[in-house]
Amino acid sequence: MLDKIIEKSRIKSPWIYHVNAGSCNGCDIELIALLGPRFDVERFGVKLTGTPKHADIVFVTGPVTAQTKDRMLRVISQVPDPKVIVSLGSCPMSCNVFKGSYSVVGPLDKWVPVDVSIGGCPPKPEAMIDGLIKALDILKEKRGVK
Amino acid sequence: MKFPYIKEAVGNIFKNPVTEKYPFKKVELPEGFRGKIEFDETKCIGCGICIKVCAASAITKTVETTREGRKICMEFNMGSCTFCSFCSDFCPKSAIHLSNEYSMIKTADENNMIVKGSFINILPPKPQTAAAKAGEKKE
Amino acid sequence: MTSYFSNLPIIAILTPFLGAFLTALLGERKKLLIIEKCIPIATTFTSLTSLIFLIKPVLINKYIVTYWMGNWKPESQWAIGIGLEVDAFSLFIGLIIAAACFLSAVYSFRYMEEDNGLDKYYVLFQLLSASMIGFVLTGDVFNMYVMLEIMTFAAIALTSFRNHIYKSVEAGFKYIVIGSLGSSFILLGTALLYSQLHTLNIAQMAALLHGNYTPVSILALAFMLTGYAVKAFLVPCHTWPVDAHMAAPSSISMLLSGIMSKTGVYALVRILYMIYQSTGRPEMEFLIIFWGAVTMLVGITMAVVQTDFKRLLAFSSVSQIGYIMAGFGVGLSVNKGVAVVGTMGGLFHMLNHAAFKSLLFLCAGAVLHQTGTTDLNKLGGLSKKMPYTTAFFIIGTLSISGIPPFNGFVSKWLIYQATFEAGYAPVTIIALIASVLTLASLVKVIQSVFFGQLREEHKDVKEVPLTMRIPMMILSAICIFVGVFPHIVSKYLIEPAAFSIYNIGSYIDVMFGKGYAVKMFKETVSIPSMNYTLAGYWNPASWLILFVILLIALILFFSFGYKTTNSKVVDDLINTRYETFTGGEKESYNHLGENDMFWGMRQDFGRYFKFIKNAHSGVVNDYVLWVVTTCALVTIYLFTLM
Amino acid sequence: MEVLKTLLQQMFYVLIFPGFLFCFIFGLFLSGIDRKMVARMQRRIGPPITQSFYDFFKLVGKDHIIPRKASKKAFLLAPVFGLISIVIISLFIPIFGFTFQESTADIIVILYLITIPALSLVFGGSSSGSAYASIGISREMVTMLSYELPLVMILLSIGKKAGAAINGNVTFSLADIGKYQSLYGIIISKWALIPAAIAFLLIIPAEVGTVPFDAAEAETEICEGPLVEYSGLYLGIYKLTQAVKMFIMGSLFLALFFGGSGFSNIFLNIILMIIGVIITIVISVSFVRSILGRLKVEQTLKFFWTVPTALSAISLILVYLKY
Repeated sequence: MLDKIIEKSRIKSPWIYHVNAGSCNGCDIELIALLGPRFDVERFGVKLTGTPKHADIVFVTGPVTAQTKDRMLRVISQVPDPKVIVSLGSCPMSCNVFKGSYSVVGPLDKWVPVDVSIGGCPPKPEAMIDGLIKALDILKEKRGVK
Repeated sequence: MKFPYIKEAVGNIFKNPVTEKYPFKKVELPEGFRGKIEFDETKCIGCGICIKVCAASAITKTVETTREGRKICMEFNMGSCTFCSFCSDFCPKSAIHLSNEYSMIKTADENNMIVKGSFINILPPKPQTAAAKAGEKKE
Repeated sequence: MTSYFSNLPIIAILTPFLGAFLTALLGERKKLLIIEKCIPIATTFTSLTSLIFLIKPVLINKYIVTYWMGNWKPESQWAIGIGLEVDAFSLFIGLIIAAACFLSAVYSFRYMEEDNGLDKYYVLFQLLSASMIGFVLTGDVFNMYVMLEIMTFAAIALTSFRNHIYKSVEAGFKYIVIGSLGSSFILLGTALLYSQLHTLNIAQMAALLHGNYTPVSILALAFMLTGYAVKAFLVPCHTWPVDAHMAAPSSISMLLSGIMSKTGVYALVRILYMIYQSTGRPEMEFLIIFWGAVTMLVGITMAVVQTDFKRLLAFSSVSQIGYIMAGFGVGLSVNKGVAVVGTMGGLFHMLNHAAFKSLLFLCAGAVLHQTGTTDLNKLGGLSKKMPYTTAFFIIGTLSISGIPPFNGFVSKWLIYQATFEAGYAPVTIIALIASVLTLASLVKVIQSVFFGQLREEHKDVKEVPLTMRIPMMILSAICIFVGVFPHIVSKYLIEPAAFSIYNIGSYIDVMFGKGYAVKMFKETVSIPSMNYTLAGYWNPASWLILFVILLIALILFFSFGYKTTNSKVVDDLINTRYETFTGGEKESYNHLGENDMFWGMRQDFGRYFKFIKNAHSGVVNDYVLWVVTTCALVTIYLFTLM
Repeated sequence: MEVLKTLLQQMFYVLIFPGFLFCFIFGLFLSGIDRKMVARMQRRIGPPITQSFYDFFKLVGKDHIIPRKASKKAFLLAPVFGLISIVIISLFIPIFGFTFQESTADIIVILYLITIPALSLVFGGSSSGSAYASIGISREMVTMLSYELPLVMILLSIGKKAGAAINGNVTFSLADIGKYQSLYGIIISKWALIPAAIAFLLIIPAEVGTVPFDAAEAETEICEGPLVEYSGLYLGIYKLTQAVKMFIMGSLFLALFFGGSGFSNIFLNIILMIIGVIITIVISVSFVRSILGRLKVEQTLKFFWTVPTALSAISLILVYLKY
């Protein structure tokens, strides 16, 4: 019975941690816009946390630059299981216009298993909400069914 | 010690919230919204201007020569597109149009990031040289 | 009262003196060192047991044990010889002293093993413990002065025992200057009293001095007050103990700050309550409460900004003495109900302060013994290597800041209630703020010494050997026991002691035969009723039961309730999952030094802290100037108001 | 038999009614209402009321990482101590004249038991060994220092006011204060103590640690301060302690200022207390949280040692002059 409650509550209260791997802050502002009155994602129980140790869903933005790569990897490794990694915008997917630059070390998939990627540059808040909902389904499978 | 927003805060309790209940109520987008690319393959002539002009080099063109002509396949990778709509502006045949489709989600199982379109490009027959034409007339 | 237990006090005093003589005889031979170490333990143990045997007659049956040196009985109700007089109050302090000396002897068995010249250490140690017990048990003012001198000089020699360190020699010098200044004030006061009353016996003095205060005796009171203020670390003359405790070996600084301050307070109480019978005088009450409050505030505000472990503890013990003095100040008030609560608070806090302050100093000694330094900036993360010391230190911190299940709570609360009911609300508020500041300063110590990051040079630090851990264990057990069962302690220890403080009549009669006091006082001395309508002890026992029930319930619920799946993931060193979160950066050495803890508060009260810091200039003549000004101020105050 | 009955009753009090279960449910329920009200004041929909339950059970389900640098035992025991002492306070607070833990002086016991959760936060943070946590600790200590002064003055003034009428001297027991209020009308009606009530309302957010005064757990600056290394079950316990603290401060405010004997029936009293606590918390915590930004630590200290201290000093002096 407790397991069922925990499963249900895991989807009802996803806490977000936002990692900026060198992004142009376009996606970051849109992500914060989600928490505003217009797109209020707190109704899904979402909360922005200060440390990776409290997080369930990690939002990564920006093409992974050489400087941020190992820091991002260290931070993502510190997120307790079950965790879902969501990439925002096209930069993490394919380093967008920064392809081939000396300081960009390739899309996020090269370093971290990305569960959900949300397209758009920057993705529309509604697209982010869709991505979030899909991430919640993945979060459910990540721990529950196994 | 000035306390802003006291009146607004108290007033807001009795007003209904402004949140748009997105997943349950669709959002209407402004016209001219640069969303996902729609590629009309009939109009496209495979000139490749869009590839040259795309900053993020998100467009790739693959050509295979088949029996009835050259099959040109244009591929738009929405994952690396910056939605600047240069391609649709420069396209001479206006074959590329950025639609209102904003929700592009790629997960392990479904991936609607790639927009493909291919057409067969039948080359006009080469003008035979005068002799070949003459020969053909003789038969 | 000449049955078997009347010569127990003299045994308690003399055995350590004999032990001191014996260890001096043995000298510094290597193979005799083990014997020299056991002698102090044996002698302090015998004096402790002899005092314990005194508990039944004195504390329970309320006798007052007297012993005339050389059997010189008083001639026609006039004291000639030197009399020992042990009533409940002096036995109460004596027990604390004897127990602490015994624990310190056990502690220094292994603590002093690196030092050489240990026979001198043990001689001085036994002199110190014997003179302290002697000071508390005598009934003769000059004998008190003699014991005081032995105690002071033994303590001075022990402070600068490690004379290869400059700061201990400098602390010894500072102590000798101000200590002897204080003793000379006391001697002056005693001489004036003697010239006035032609007797040195406290009981006789109390009888003769009743009511007729001549200017000479008021001047004597002023000198005695200042002299004993130096001995009891009251504020203007509190500067020498801070350096002395920092420099002395920890087993001695435990005695210095935990116990020697009590002897000063004992003397002050004896003089004010017994000899001068100034209970019920509002101006005397105001002086003592004001002095206590100032000591509280200055002591703790200096402690918060310290960077040395033992110096911080010394300053915080100065502020705790302020609590005790405030308690006894209220004890002098006219309204008897409140006075009793004040005395009880002061007494209880004396017991508690001796317990947790000695515990804290022993932990400091353990840290010093293992790491060699007590500078807060150079220590860190010792809790992994020294778990026991950390646990004991946390118990000490919680009890000193008065957190409920521990012993500090009961006595501090008595003092709050007493000061508030006596009409001194600002003092209650200062007391509470001081206790929160004490907590803040000790949390700072815990953070920079025990938790935080372990330094490389302390990698091989081990836990303290067992003989050092036993005294700490006993002291923390006392802290917890007294905290959880205050009724028992109060009924058997505190109430008899408080009763005997007010019981001047029988104190005198026992020495000079029945009816002497009545003849001198013209009316029987009223003793306030002890069943104070205190705001009632909250019975912590039920609190403890609840605590245990809930703790078990929680542990059961969470351990069986849900098994977290992969807590078995092995923590290999390269796995960054188990590093602390520092924004993704590699874990560089980031130990928050102790001075960054309260920089915010230091900014706010910048002027106050600057003034206080350079007031403690460290120059001996400044301190001497302060002591003399206090004496002047007290004399002026007494003459205007008495 | 008698001992068994009292033991069972004690167990019931501890584990069920004012004890663990009631605090657990009502605390989380209260923090859900608080988040909803803050959202509504910012004109957004806000989370469902049961959001805090979901948060707690999700945290129970997550696995907890114990950092390599942390000293394990203190790290794991600190939150449990905080929760236990905060639940035990709830026994001491009478609900409209009905007291559970019969003890004659519980104001000072409460005053000290309230410091234990803040202390457990400090020990937890310092044992986690992270730099953010140590900065969080020093801020937590300064905040604790700042609100202790006015809190004491308020309790002293109420104790004096109630004590003067009940037993001629100051009283430190909430039961006497309740009796006083049932005889002479609720304390809030005595104009001498209205400044003290306002000062108490200002203290509640600092005690609970919500936005205007939560420099110790600032998510943005020092990543949740002492809680930075906690995850999973132990973070859940800390969040639960914070929620229960909100309930405790609300019911303490009620017991101190709106005491007296409410209705005869105990259940009506409980409902009245629940409504009262909700209103107090909405006014003092949610409302202030939705309009104010976070203060720096020195500003908190400066604020608390000027405005609430002055207010409580006024009421202390007025009570002293027998108003």
